[in-house]
Amino acid sequence: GCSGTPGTGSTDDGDGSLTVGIVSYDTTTLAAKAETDAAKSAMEAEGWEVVTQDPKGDAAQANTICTQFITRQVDVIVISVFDTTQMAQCMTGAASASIPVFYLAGSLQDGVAGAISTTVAPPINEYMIDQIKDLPKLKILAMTLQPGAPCRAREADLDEKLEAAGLSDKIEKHEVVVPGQVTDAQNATAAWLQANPESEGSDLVIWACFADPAMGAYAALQQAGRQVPIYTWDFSAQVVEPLRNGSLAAVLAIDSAGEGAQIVQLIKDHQAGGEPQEVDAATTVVTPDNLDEFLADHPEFAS
Amino acid sequence: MIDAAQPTPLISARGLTKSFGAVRALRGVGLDILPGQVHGLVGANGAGKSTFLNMLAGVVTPDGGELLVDGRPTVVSSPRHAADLGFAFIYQELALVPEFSAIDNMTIGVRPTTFLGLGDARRRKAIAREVAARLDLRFPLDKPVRDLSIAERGLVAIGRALVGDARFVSMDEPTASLSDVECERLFDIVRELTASGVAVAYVSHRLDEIEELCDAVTVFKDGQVVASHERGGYTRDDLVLGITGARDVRETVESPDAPVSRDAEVVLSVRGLARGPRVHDVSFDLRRGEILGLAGVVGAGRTETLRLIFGAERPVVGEMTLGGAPYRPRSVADAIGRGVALVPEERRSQALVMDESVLVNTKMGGWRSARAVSWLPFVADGRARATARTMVERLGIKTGSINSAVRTLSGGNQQKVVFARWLSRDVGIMLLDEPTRGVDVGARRQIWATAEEFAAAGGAVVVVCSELEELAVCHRVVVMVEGRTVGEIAGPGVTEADMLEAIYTQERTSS
Amino acid sequence: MTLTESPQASPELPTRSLAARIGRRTAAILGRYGALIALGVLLVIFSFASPYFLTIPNLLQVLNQSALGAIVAGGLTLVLASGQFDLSIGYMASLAGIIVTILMLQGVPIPVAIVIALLAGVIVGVVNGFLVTVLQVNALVATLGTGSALIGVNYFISGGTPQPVSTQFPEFLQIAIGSWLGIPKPVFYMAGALLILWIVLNKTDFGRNLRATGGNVEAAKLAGVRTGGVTTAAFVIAALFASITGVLLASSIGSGQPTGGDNYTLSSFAAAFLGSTVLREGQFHIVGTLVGVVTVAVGFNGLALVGVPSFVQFLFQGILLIAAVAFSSIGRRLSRE
Amino acid sequence: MTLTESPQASPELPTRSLAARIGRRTAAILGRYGALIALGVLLVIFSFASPYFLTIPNLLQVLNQSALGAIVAGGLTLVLASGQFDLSIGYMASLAGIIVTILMLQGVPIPVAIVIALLAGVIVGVVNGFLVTVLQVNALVATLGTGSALIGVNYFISGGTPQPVSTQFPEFLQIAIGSWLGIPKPVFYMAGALLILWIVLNKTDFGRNLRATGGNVEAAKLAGVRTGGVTTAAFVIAALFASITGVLLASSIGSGQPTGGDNYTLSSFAAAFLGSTVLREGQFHIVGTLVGVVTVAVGFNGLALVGVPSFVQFLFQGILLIAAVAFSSIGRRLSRE
Ligand SMILES: Nc1ncnc2c1ncn2[C@@H]1O[C@H](COP(=O)(O)OP(=O)(O)OP(=O)(O)O)[C@@H](O)[C@H]1O
Ligand SMILES: Nc1ncnc2c1ncn2[C@@H]1O[C@H](COP(=O)(O)OP(=O)(O)OP(=O)(O)O)[C@@H](O)[C@H]1O
Ligand SMILES: [Mg+2]
Ligand SMILES: [Mg+2]
Repeated sequence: GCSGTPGTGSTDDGDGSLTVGIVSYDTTTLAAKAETDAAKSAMEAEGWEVVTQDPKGDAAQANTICTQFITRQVDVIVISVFDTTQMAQCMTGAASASIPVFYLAGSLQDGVAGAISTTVAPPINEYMIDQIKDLPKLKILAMTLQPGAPCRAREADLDEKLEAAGLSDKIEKHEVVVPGQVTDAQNATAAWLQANPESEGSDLVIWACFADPAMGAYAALQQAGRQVPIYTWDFSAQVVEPLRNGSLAAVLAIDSAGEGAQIVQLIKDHQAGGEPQEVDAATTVVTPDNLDEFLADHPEFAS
Repeated sequence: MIDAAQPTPLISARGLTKSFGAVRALRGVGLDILPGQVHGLVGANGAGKSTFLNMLAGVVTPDGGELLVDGRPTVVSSPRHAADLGFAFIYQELALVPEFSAIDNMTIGVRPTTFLGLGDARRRKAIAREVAARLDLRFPLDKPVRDLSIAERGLVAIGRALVGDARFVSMDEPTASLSDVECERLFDIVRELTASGVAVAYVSHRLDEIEELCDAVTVFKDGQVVASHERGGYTRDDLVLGITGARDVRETVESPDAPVSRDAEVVLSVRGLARGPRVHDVSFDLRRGEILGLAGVVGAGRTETLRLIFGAERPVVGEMTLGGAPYRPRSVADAIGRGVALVPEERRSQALVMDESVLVNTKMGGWRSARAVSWLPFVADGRARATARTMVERLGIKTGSINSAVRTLSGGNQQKVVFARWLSRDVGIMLLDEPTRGVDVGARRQIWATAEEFAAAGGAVVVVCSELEELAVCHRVVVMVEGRTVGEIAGPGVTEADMLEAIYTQERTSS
Repeated sequence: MTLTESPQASPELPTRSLAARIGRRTAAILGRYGALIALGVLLVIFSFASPYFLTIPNLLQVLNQSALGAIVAGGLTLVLASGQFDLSIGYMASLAGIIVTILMLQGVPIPVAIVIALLAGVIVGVVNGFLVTVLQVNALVATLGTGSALIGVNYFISGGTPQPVSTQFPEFLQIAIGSWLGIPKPVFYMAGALLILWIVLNKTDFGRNLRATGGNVEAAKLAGVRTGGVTTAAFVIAALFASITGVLLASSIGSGQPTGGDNYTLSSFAAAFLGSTVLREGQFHIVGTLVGVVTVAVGFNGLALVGVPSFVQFLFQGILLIAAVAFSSIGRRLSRE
Repeated sequence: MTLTESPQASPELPTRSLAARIGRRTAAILGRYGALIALGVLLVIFSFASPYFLTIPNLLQVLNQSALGAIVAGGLTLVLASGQFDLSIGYMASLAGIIVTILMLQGVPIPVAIVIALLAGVIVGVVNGFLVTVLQVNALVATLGTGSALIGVNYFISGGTPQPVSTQFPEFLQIAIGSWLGIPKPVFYMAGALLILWIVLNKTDFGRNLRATGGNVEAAKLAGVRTGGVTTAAFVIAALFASITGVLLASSIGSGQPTGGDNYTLSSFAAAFLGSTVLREGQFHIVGTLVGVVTVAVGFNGLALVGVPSFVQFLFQGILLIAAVAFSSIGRRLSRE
């Protein structure tokens, strides 16, 4: 949703008030939604006017929305998840209209005024490898998603770290299908569990580059009555129970509220004439052990 | 006018009117249908006969006027309502479900007697078999009807009207797709029905059927009733006058004056043609200037033979020559390119795009010839319009303009549009499949005249017509029985009796 | 009258060679049983390719995996058999999943929440039926429209986020997760749903009227079938079964997903079309649809077991669909010649 | 012989009331111009709702936004006019986008890469045409199948990842990004493409044959139209224009996306069906399709300017589609009575 009042001018009245257009990614993707929501409320707290549009994960649509923001002469454009290689029309238009473009969950590339990186691959990958490196009959099922930039970076980091740990031959990959990622992951996991029956006594581990396939895998495990540790990203209310009962071994919590403050700061710095910069989002690796502590610190997740 | 001695009418119409947009299909129709009588309805194409019957069927609702059933004012609201009133219908357009068997088609409307109709199948089968026995149906009743011939499908449609105990049976051109044997069988059934007190409405363009069968005849013209007759109280001329409004229309077909010379060039020669279950061995020669008839009963393989010559199907066995050169059309376009044309059996589904204009239907398939510059793909519409106008004039097609949709034309005029298509292109041989089916007496005469003119101008015609007496136009008739040509009858002056004798002698020996 | 012999009528019958007749028979078999043969071939291949494939647990898993898809596709089969289309069923499944979970989260008792979710689906079905039969909008357009509108509705009522219920309502998860007699529960639901649909379509008066409507709507109407009512009923039944699937899906993944069921539209069409080549000639029927769903599920499962990349599944599904339908159409034509 | 007066034949003309005639006229207008009226109403509403709407840059933006969709939908219109369907066009657009970018990244000169990408589309079009006309597979199934297979192919050749070309090939971006005479380049491409398609469909003998085929394929064939060839050509043309769109899309977003064009399938169908209600009675035509695309784009743009949540756009598109088609169907019926 959006509270942009129709007809209110975008004219930059003085230095305080800005109009920001946010190109969100896909509101059904939890992490992306949390980020844009946080960014929006942080900006509105500054008294800025915020317009959000959802391209439902479609890059062409994202460019159209961005171009519309340019037509509407917003002061700042914020893009979630998409990266510059998918936003050429947007970047060209913004450049010629001198509108700065910021990336949420992206990286600092040519023409970008500032970016918050949420790829944050290492914490989970390192934690997982630490946990599994000594397992004798290790088998990893990795759920990947090539079209998503964060997922690609997480997978690349994992490949690199497994290589370093000499575990490259233990991994089997499944590219999840979007949309329908939850059921797809569920079916893939179920088949993988069949291929690795309990009787063989393998040490199974599931890695999912974002939360949805992890939830699908979790559903498959429940159906099969098996227990396999799952490592993934994007902490949210739906992972609390699986974490508590140990089905999820570790979930990376990205401090999306913090991201809101970060993006506001990036924009302010830029307005003040600062150089483009990339900052990492603050993160916590949540495991069954520190779950209660984490929830106490972040009451917004306790349902 | 109603005679006091007559029983009360089952159905009385009073001043019924109906318009379809600008077309005024009925303008005040009144008539009475009595129980135990066959009531004939005649009239030119588009006179409103079917529209009237469709009102009884609940398919069309009247704009004005009144309908009395058993003396009570009634608005038939739906086909279901009509069934509840005890009315049964044989529609002009075959209304069957192609995937359903004959049994299922005949019993679609039969109400279930059990909960949700569970376990009702046996009863349906019994009902259908009984009707099949009455009609003497000789084809499998459990095959999907799409695998049946058009004539067999017609019999299924008739069978459906006999399922259940109707008080009134409407038959809209039931014999259009039947041959004489089946017709006789149908007439017997009609007589049985009326003997048991059922009322029958009977529409036909074949006036001798009307004379033979009907106790009362109502003549429609332009949506109005122009005459009513009792059995025996009229002559053929009275009917023709009522239908056409003119006295000079000859209803019977005239024979050509002389045979085509044996020396005339053979333009098409067919030898040992065979394909599939319907065509086994067909051979004949066609000469320039000749109208050659193909006679046979329904299912004899005539339609299929014409389709083979036209390249719509490829023969499995056999040879053909066209103008002396070997002829083996790879496609319809190929056949047309070599000057062969077909006027197909079912004009609505096989020849016309009903929603398109007369112009478009005339030029269909021939737009290439309307190119402004022969090597550029752009059409010159002016030229096409001129052609269409010429054809409308030459064939006397009755239409508002060349831009009217052919849907709005009467059956006979629609058929003339199909002729216009071929006459405006360069064809030497016309294959006519049932060219006068469902066409009124006036238009029928014009269609035969067109064919004669075409032949006289150096063309050649092969014609299939189930109304054997119309084959009198032919110079020569080839007789087909069960997919084989069994012989020929030299004309002119071939009579129906000649052909029937040839067909049945052969049938008896072959079976 | 003179009946002369027609010129050179060749006396002998045009006999067909034995080879041609065998070919024709083979074609006929391929046409009728092509899809079943494909399924059989897949079963054999995968049995050799993976030792885990031909095990009871895995075969049960295949059935389990087919179950929800088969229920939607079964409902869709009725709409297809009535000669119409429904492009909105996937979105209806999503809708039911969201409604049931949101209501539960708002304290509505589970059975009531389920009933309301199914009712919502039924309402959409009635709307589809109304558009198609009363307003006479082409079914493709009408359901493309309701489908698009439902995407909006689903976003609106869910706020775009999944509605997790696994923590608070473990008993809701029990509906779809778990087994009876060692057989996953969804398999029972599938069996029940398809049995009901089969009886409705094949053994009742309504089913015959439905098929008549699909075969020739004009003829059915003239024979006294209330084609409008029958068509609307088909849309409602499809909507109901799609909604049931949506609820089961929410139960099996533990949350209502705003786009969770969207994929069922295409997969059901694929299954139903694949199934229309089974045994009968191009007609939609329940057994065929089941075969279609299971064939696709076997393919997916087997490919996953063998460890083939997932895009291969799409290639597989596409080629399977084309091959089955093409075979059946060629077979039918050759066998007619 | 008795020539009797028919009983109570009412001689006077059945006159209609003036009100009824006006109602009928209104209905006829709504039926013919409903979609155009809807577009007009949208334009007026948004002009009042947002000061940015009725500005030259914004209207150009609306056209720009319509451009790529209009090119695909225009091609699809030919397939629809020939009486067939093509559910694979969106995936073809994706395919072309991936092929052109991958080839560029492998050092193939840009023009050659474009030609190869378009050729690939043409091949898919030929396959569709072959399946439908030679193997006689139902077009919905055939293109559902090729579409599904293309998803797999697109994943396969791209490895699932976007193929970024924006940095290395700025000249490629120049194809779709930027303006001539102040008008965005895609608008010119759209105008050119639709003009060509309009001429092909309306002014050539091929177009006439195509429409005859769509009107009654059996009759067209028996009139000498090579219906198979015509239908195949329609599929190929649609494929070509979808591929052109795919290349333009890749140029405008700066990368080849494995699923970048997938959405065009549904949006083109919506536009073409919406357009089929414009002016002509339920026929598919180029001008109508353009109106359909623009109407949806205006709605999308206006709603975004007003700042409505995005789910409303789906509701809007769905309801617009249903309303336009329903209006047109009701209007047509009423005006006929
Ligand atoms: N549903 C309809 N829509 C528009 N016009 C119609 C419709 N039904 C009939 N008409 C028109 O009404 C007129 C009467 O048609 P009707 O079918 O009753 O004639 P008919 O006497 O049965 O002719 P035929 O002998 O050719 O069957 C014709 O001009 C016909 O075109
Ligand atoms: N290839 C075909 N496609 C469609 N219909 C066909 C085809 N071949 C034959 N038919 C139909 O099958 C029926 C039987 O054709 P056939 O040539 O055997 O009979 P016929 O002698 O023309 O008899 P009639 O046409 O009176 O039934 C015809 O009604 C014809 O329309
Ligand atoms: Mg009639
Ligand atoms: Mg025939």
